[in-house]
Amino acid sequence: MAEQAVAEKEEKRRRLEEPTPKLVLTSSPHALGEDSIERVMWSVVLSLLPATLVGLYFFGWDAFQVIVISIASALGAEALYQKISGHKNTIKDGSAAVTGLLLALTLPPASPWWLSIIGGFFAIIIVKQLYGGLGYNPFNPALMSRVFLLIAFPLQMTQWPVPHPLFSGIDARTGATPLGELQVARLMGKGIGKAAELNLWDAFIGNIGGSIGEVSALALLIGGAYLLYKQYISWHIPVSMIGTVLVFSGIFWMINPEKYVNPMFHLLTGGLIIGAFFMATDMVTCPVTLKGQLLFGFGCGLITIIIRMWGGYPEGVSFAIVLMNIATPMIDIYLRPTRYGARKAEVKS
Amino acid sequence: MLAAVFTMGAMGVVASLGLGVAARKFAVEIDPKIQEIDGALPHANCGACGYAGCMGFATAVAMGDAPVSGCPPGGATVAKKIASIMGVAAPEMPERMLARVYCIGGHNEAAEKFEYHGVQDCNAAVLIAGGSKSCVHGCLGLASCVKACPFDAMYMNEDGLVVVIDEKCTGCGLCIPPCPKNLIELVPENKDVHIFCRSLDKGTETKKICSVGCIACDKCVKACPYNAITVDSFLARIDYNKCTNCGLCVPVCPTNIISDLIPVREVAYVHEDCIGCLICKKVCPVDAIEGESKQLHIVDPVKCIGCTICADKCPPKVIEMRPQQSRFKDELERVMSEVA
Amino acid sequence: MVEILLILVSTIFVTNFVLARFLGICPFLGVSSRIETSIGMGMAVIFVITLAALSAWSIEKVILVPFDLVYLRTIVFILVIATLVQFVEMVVRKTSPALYNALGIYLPLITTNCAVLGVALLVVQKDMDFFQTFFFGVGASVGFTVALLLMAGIREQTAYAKIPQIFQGTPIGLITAGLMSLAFLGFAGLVRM
Amino acid sequence: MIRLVIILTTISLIAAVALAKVYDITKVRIAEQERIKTMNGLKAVLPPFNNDIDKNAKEVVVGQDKKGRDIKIKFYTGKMDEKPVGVAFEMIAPDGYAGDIDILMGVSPGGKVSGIEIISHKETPGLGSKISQDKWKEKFKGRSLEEGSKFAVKKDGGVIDQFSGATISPRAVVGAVKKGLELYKKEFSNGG
Amino acid sequence: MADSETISSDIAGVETAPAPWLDFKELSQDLTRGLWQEIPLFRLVLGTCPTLAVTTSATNGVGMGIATTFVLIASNVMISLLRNIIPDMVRIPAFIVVIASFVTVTDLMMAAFTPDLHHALGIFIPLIVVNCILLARAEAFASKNNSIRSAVDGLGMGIGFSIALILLGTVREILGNGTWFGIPVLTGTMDLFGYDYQPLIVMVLPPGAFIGLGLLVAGMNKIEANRQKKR
Amino acid sequence: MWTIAGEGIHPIHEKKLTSSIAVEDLKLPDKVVIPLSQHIGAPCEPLVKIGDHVKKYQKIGEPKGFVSAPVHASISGKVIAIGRFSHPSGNQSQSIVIESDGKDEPIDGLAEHRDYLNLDPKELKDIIVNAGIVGMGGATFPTHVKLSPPKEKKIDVVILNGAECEPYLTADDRLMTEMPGEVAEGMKILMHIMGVKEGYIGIEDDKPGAIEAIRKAIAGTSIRLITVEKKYPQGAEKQLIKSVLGKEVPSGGLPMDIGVIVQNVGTAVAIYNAVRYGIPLIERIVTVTGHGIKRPGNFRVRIGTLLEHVITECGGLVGDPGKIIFGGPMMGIAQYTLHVPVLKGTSGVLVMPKEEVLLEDFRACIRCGRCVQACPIRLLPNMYSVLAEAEKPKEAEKYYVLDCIECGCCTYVCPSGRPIVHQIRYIKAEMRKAKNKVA
Ligand SMILES: Cc1cc2nc3c(=O)[nH]c(=O)nc-3n(C[C@H](O)[C@H](O)[C@H](O)COP(=O)(O)O)c2cc1C
Ligand SMILES: Cc1cc2nc3c(=O)[nH]c(=O)nc-3n(C[C@H](O)[C@H](O)[C@H](O)COP(=O)(O)O)c2cc1C
Ligand SMILES: Cc1cc2nc3c(=O)[nH]c(=O)nc-3n(C[C@H](O)[C@H](O)[C@H](O)COP(=O)(O)O)c2cc1C
Ligand SMILES: Cc1cc2nc3c(=O)[nH]c(=O)nc-3n(C[C@H](O)[C@H](O)[C@H](O)CO)c2cc1C
Ligand code: SF4
Ligand code: SF4
Ligand code: SF4
Ligand code: SF4
Ligand code: FES
Repeated sequence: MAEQAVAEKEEKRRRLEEPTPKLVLTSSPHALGEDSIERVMWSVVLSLLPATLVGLYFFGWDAFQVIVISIASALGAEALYQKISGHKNTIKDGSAAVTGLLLALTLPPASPWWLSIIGGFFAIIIVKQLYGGLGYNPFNPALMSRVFLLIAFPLQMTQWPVPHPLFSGIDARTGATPLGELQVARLMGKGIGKAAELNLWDAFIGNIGGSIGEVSALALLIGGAYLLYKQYISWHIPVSMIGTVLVFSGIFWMINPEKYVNPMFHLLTGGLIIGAFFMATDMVTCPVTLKGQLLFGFGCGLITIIIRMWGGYPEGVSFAIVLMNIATPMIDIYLRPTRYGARKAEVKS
Repeated sequence: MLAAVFTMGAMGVVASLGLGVAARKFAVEIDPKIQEIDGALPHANCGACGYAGCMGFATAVAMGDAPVSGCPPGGATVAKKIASIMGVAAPEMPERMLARVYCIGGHNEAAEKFEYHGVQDCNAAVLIAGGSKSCVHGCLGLASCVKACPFDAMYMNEDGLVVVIDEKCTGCGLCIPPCPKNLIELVPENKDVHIFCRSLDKGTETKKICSVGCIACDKCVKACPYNAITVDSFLARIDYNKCTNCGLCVPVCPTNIISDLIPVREVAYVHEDCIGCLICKKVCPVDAIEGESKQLHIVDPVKCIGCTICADKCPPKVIEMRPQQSRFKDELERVMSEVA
Repeated sequence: MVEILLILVSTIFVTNFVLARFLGICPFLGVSSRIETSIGMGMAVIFVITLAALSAWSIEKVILVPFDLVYLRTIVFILVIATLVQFVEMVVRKTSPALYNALGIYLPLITTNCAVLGVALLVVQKDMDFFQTFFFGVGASVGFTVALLLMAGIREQTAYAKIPQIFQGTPIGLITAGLMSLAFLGFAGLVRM
Repeated sequence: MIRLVIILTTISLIAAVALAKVYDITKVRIAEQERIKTMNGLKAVLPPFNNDIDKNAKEVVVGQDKKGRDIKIKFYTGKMDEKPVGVAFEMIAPDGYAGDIDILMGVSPGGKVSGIEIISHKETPGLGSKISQDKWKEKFKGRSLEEGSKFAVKKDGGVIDQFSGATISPRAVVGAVKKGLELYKKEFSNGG
Repeated sequence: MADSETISSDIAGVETAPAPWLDFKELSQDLTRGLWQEIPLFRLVLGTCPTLAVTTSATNGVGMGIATTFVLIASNVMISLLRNIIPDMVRIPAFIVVIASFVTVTDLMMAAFTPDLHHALGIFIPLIVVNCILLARAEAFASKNNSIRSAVDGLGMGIGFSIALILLGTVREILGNGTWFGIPVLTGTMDLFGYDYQPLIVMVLPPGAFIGLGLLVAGMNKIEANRQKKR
Repeated sequence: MWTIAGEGIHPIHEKKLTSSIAVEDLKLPDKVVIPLSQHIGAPCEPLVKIGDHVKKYQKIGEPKGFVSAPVHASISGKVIAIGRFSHPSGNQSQSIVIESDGKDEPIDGLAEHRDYLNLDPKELKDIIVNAGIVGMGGATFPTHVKLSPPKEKKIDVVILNGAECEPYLTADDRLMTEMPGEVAEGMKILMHIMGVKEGYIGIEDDKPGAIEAIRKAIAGTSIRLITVEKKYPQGAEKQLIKSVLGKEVPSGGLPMDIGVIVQNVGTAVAIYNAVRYGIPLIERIVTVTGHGIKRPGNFRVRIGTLLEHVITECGGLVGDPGKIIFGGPMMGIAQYTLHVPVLKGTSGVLVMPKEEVLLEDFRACIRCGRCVQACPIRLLPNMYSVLAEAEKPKEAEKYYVLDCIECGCCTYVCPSGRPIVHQIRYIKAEMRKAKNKVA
């Protein structure tokens, strides 16, 4: 008994005299990956740089103004909201910057400054923060805001300057986007009109009319490839979305090339590529499972092509994506991965 | 005009006949009392009644399955209302109960044994080496109970301790199950003396890790005139059935963990018809009573700690507990009457 | 065939009853917090609206127009609908208790759902034929159900979101509906009618 | 049970009688309102007239729709002191941006447009919807088929303004008006 | 707790003691209940469809508000007069017949005297029948109270509903059209920046209706929260 | 490539710190604290009293019940205390403290068996029970229990788990490299006990040394070597079975439901030692590693050696320690005191310096789905995380939270830094609580 007392005393003396340094305790795992929201978001900004630069090259000062104001207003809206509501300021995490940049890239190059400001505020405050901020918004802020602007200010949202390479001395003239021309021809019952004359190479490098960031397929593919390489997006959505558009437009084109344009036209004009790589892939608003993402991409592609071929708008990418955003929770609920061991258990019981 | 009258007449006949038949054939009795009772309930949907939501309780009462006084948050007022709806006599309400949290070792009193990071919830924290509080029995301060309280009757203070707001607490007991350390109990509202510790560690052990832990010194046991305190597994506990709120144990506790929640105690006052039996003088633990045999005894209000022992023991029951404020008025009265 | 498709696409997507025509908003906001209940409500609505549209159409053609009683439309239709709903409730209860358990609680809600009367009034206003009426009724109610289900999905997800206090409940529901209807505008022009 | 039936039926009957009365009272006024509306439109597209224009309107079958039903157009002839001042009729432009555009147009005896009114349209608010602006409709006054290619939107080399970002709607209106003039020519080749 | 108590017993509108025929305090309560405590739409979220559909302009809001108020008062009075005659089983159909009659009267009257408004409100006039407020008031109030109180209740609720309609109509018309009751109010506001006012066309479209009402209800919640805090 | 079912992850590797360091014996401690509970199941009853003198290998704790295993003295000396002492699980546990007499004197009469493969399986199992052998892969499930499946479950495959997928740890690697023969013999005993013909050893392809050694040792036997992809959690029982056999253990079931038993390679060696030489389990190989320790390495450590002694013998700490972990960084348990003993299941001691311990607050789930893709059970960790945060643990049951093996992949990949595993544990604890309340 005495010895036990001694041993316990000894133990306690040691505990008191040489207390171990205060250690940190958490649940396992104790090793964590390196990726953070910041890294992901700023990488997206980086990956959009080529498209941004091409936009600046073709649309010059106007585009610059739109981009700067959009980003500033998105960041400003986020900061302002968080200041008023007393939440922690999160503009450093880069998600508002991505929203602002993507919004700018989907706007017409010559849109007035107030359009960018209204767009930034709508995206951040109504579509994102009212739902609780990053991660909780059911809809893609940049795209929802673009749709909002398109419907609120159809005039300003449908003025397309002809691309005029920087330092080329050519002045900005108003023109039309290839998809816009296609729609006019369609509505006037003239089949595909001049759309067949589109120079695919121009469309590939970005020498066509359109929103600041959507014109250059090349630049967008470079950025998309970077995101795929970094695994910030997976191939499922871009592939299924673009694939669906190509397949459907291909079928109709083969049936009647007089009435329907060829799939390459659909691929290289409008916002399909930027949408498929940068917007449908917005993780917050797309399904979390890969199966779900395939379905999501398919839906986006299908709606896009339906609107382009028969709808009231020349371009359907933004509507398609926000429409599929609506369905995302349902997809998540009904398309779950088959968990390990589930199938056999079901067979047995 | 005729066509209109005819059409509408036919519609009326068809509709009323159809519905009349339907209503008669498929009548479902819905007790209107349910609605009424439901209306009288506080609608916290807390579940303290043991039913699924207030509506469930209302149905049960109407069916006679639940007592009219079954809603703890509603208390006596609601019970009375329900009783009148049900046409029964207002019930005897059980004593009002309040939640008491038995730990006062906050950040300043009890050290942390490690730096905890993770989910900020007591039940999550307790999974990591039992929580970072050095005392394994102590409050983790992550407010699981606070979150569970549907009446906002609790909050965490800066010291990381739970405070119950007596006015708001309804005694629903919903804060009890979430506490991983079992620190919360419902205690009758009129019990005011509590030992705020639940440490089962040996006294010496406790002393090292917490400055406000029970060290099982037995002093309170000795001080209690009603044998209401016992020490078991190195912890003193009060038997509330025996405790009279006398408060004698409060000052003797060396670690100051016995609290007296009465803000200002009443003091004893001996009425004129005192028979001078000397008993009160004998029982007073602080010798606050003066008096000779067969003569009027006088309480020294300054010394009196309001323990009520004398009042209890006085054979003719002539000792009254009076609020302190009126003390001087009484003195004055007495002086005046003497002068007169 | 094409006409059926056009009616369906138009009523479900282009002029969705809830999101573009503003009919049936109360149950849309009220019953959309859980997917399960939305499904029940949707089924009940599909059933009742289709039936109501057909009965309204018949009454219009057989009684109101021949006897020049068009001004009694509102009162007659609503009486028919109210009776119909109760009658359906009765029949369902009698024939299929299981179905009754699934749909029963939603039936009374439908009487005061303006989508039902709305469909009835629209089919006669637009002078549809029987065939069109049927598909219009089906399309309108399926459109309602689709909107309701999608809304329920979003609501189940945003139930865990940190929505600012003053926006919780109805306000965020309305804003979500607004954003949904914004998205649905993408279908505009798909069917030119 | 009987009580039920009687009461509900009575209420229905009272309602029926009351409504029938109200309907009778308002019937005339409602019809009058309809007429005023039509007249307002006619006044806007025709030169001043003083005949009972809607009494002797002439209905002409101009074709059949898909289901084989007749498409009728009502021609209203306005007369000033018994002298014809113009004919008004409705045209539908099927190729609007978002659907049909209903136009009421007036033609003076010389085959010149005396005015147009947009009765209903579905064009985009802020874009195509500008076709309802008075300033724009003014431009149609005096246009005739004789002008040839000048009677077109500016983009197609004509004189009618289009709006930036919206050429389709004006084009549709111009097209319909032109068709209307042809129709007028066919029906009233003798000058009215 | 105290709050919910008063509200719940108010909803029921139960008469406890035989009340005097005219009690002005009670009447003023009946009136104000609809104006704030239970302002339909904002508090109860009933009658949303007409609200959203017709409030493209403030004028429409006024029109719809008056029409609904009229029907509310008239049917409330009628139902409270009939309350003791109507058997329970046909209560709902009987109420509906009464309500529908008044709605039809309104419909015909508007067609005759305010044709433009009638055209603008369109199908939503007959739909007043199913406006949940009407049946709710008939059930909860008129069928249990005398006709004067029912009239006042109908007036209060009607005004409350109208206020909401006009508010929403105002917001939507000003933002979406730059006018208020048809009068331009925002022209020139952006001249400073070299632009004319650009009407926010979505506001008169369905999305604007939903979002506008959502923001209004949130604003209402905010006001209420501040009031609660002060107390 | 043999690989697991779900995506899994490629976490930091960090095995180079110790992978080429041969196992050495740790200096004997002055004192050992031997907890009576070192396994899943009921704790033991002490067989000795304070003041008793005990010898190495002497049984000092007797199991109570079937799912339990005895404990043995790991040094010779005097019992100086029996009481509650800190246990690596974070709680206090009944333990026997032995003060060394410095002689390390074994008991006599250890039963040796040269011809062990001819022994009756029943007899072999008794030897295993008495040697106190429990699973050494971490779960410390009493081995004899695993080897006694109910009759209706016919076992036809034994798999030895040499995957060692945890970052940092190299104990199994060294064990296989240095004593492949023992591993193979242990496997033969296992197969003999279970009466099976199919035997596999699964090793991750980042251990060429071990693969080579084992290949040689099993040449000519019916044991097959399977090289599996280096991917975490390749070593988790269910994942290894999927990699090796392509079969999945039914959800909620055990490997034996599909006729499989998985044992750690260390367990096999312990079995061999017990059967061949009669040596009970009193020591094991521990990888002491991390950037916070002066002299990382693999050590043969006596059970009950205090952490403090281990650290001192490894040259002490470098700088301020941030976390000290028993086990690997993915599944291990962080310790708050140095007065905890090494147990039968302690495969590693990892010391992370303060700088390596990130302590940022976690943020909202951005629904990136990485956790979903990483989860080897293909669950929906994001849902658990969100439900835990919303305090709705009950709803997680619908999403099969109980299937989670707490491997940590989801937490590792989450860019929002969400403590998903912790939240899952919280959910499971709440569910247990609710169940107990009902019961
Ligand atoms: C949202 C949207 C709405 C439009 N609405 C109309 C419209 O109402 N009327 C119209 O003529 N063009 C409308 N357009 C534009 C046509 O698609 C087409 O681009 C335009 O008529 C060509 O005219 P422009 O040659 O003047 O650019 C709209 C375009 C968009 C994107
Ligand atoms: C309660 C319980 C009972 C078990 N029963 C058996 C058994 O009968 N047979 C068996 O082979 N394994 C059994 N196991 C062991 C498991 O299959 C598994 O090997 C053990 O949990 C350790 O696995 P791990 O290290 O992957 O976590 C049991 C485990 C537990 C927790
Ligand atoms: C995520 C996870 C990773 C594991 N990694 C290993 C491992 O690398 N090596 C190993 O032997 N056991 C590992 N285990 C334990 C095994 O699942 C299994 O319990 C063990 O191989 C059974 O052998 P034993 O009973 O001999 O310990 C791991 C378990 C889990 C849940
Ligand atoms: C691959 C990727 C794509 C993104 N796309 C969008 C986008 O289209 N629109 C947007 O507002 N934010 C986008 N974000 C940023 C972020 O997810 C967005 O701000 C959140 O939706 C706001 O909660 C994207 C982020 C990533 C990583
Ligand atoms: S403190 Fe506890 S007992 Fe009191 S109201 Fe809150 S939950 Fe109920
Ligand atoms: S639940 Fe228990 S441990 Fe947690 S704060 Fe409340 S009293 Fe303290
Ligand atoms: S810890 Fe559980 S949920 Fe997370 S990845 Fe591992 S098995 Fe999946
Ligand atoms: S990894 Fe993290 S942020 Fe991504 S879905 Fe999972 S929990 Fe959410
Ligand atoms: S007003 Fe309630 S559903 Fe339309």
